[in-house]
Amino acid sequence: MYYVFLALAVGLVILSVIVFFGRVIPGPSVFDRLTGILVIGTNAIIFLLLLGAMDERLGMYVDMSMAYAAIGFITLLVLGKYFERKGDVDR
Amino acid sequence: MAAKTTAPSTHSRKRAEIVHFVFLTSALFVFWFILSGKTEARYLIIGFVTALAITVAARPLLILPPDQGRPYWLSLWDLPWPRVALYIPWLIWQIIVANIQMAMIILHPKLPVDPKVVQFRKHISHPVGRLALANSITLTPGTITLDLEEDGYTIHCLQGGFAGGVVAEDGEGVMPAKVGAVFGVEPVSTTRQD
Amino acid sequence: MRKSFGSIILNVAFRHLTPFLMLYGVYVLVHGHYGPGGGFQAGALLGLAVVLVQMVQGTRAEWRIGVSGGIILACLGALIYLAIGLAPFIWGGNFLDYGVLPIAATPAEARALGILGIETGVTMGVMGVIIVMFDLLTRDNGEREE
Amino acid sequence: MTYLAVFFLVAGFFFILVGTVGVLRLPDFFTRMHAVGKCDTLGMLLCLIGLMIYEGASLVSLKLLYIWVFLLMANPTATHVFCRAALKCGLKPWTRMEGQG
Repeated sequence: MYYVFLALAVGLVILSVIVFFGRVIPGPSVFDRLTGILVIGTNAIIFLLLLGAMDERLGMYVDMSMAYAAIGFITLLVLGKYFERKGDVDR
Repeated sequence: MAAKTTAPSTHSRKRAEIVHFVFLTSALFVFWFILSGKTEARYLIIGFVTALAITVAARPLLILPPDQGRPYWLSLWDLPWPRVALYIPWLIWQIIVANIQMAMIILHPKLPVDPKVVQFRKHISHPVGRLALANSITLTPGTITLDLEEDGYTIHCLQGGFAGGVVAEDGEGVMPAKVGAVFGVEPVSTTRQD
Repeated sequence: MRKSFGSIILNVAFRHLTPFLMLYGVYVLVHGHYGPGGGFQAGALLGLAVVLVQMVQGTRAEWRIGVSGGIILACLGALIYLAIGLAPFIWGGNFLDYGVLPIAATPAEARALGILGIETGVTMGVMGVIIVMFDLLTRDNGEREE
Repeated sequence: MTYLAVFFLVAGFFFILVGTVGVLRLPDFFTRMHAVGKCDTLGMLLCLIGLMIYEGASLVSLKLLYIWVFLLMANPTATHVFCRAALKCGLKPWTRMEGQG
């Protein structure tokens, strides 16, 4: 039962990311698109962890998701700084 | 800006430095052990050396800029831990309440949002206290910290009613009062940041 | 990366996150052959930790490496990689054939140490390149390296 | 125990989906950040608790706890940094005008 649920959950994460492109593609300002990185990043962490739970090798996937969380956070900050300096929001 | 707390003497600063050094090294070493999970001597030695090296390298990071008074250690060691431990469950409860409210607004067919920007002032001497207050505001009902200059917080509220959580008509809101009670009372060895 | 960035919130948060990020980078480097990662990921993590410090603090950064320092670091990494890769020739081995190196009792041990050395070179290379890239990317308009 | 883990995971996914729907429906960047900053964070945290319960007491659970603390600190910080950058960029917060739906 747990595995069926995990598979369902992985499907839900993928669905959530796909639905989110409804905001990333039209997003009026560049910051709306950058929220996509934030949300898809967090979803990717959950996705990796669920795959690990299905694979019975959570230990390895936890390492990956930790690296992903750290790199995603810093990349987001760098992008935020870049666009703050540029000052044009309609790209 | 002068420090609110009494400036510690050279002796107590030396002591604070040693305490901080030991604390950060052991915290990093415990983190290494959690990550690695290996008890072989080689990995433990590599972990210890790395923790020591990073503590030495990160030493300047954890001193607040000395241009306003003397340098102080910005260490997690300083936190009033018992009160923080009592604060965290309350915060988690607030986060859950906030999310249920968010879910109700978002799933409401009419989307009843009425955004509004409010400002308030609150002095907290401990920098970690400011971080905690700003992040708590972001995580709890209908409010996001937009900006933080000196003591002035700029808050974006999803609905006008949510502003009551942070700014009240008379005095201060629930959240700043709570965080202020956790961090503000005890004189901690930190000064204001630029 | 002259002007500092972010408010007090970021300035406080990054001070506590950076040491743990660095330690995680070293962990990924050392345990590269047990789990995912290795030199490249470790280099990315360490480099981004330095980038974070430079970005938040601006000119007054404690760990200011900058463009020239990053390039030196990257070249040093490539040098280490080449040196360890070519060292087996002296003892009659092949390129990257660390088993013949007289640095440990058994060839397997020597191989593990050699891989660690190679990975360190890769880490330094990636770290330097990432620092250079982000330093140039977040530079203010018309700013030049002095 | 499995049921408890599944309960937490279901709650987490509910909030993640609510956050996604909110980002699609809300009118401007700042209100969308409300959905992102709150719902996504809580969804992640609940999912991680579910996985921790499933994993039981082990080093992996401690690593998950580390991610938990990291996200609790990093996610609101990232939200704040974004909002501040957008504000500095000149993005005006949307307000409900007279006569608009």
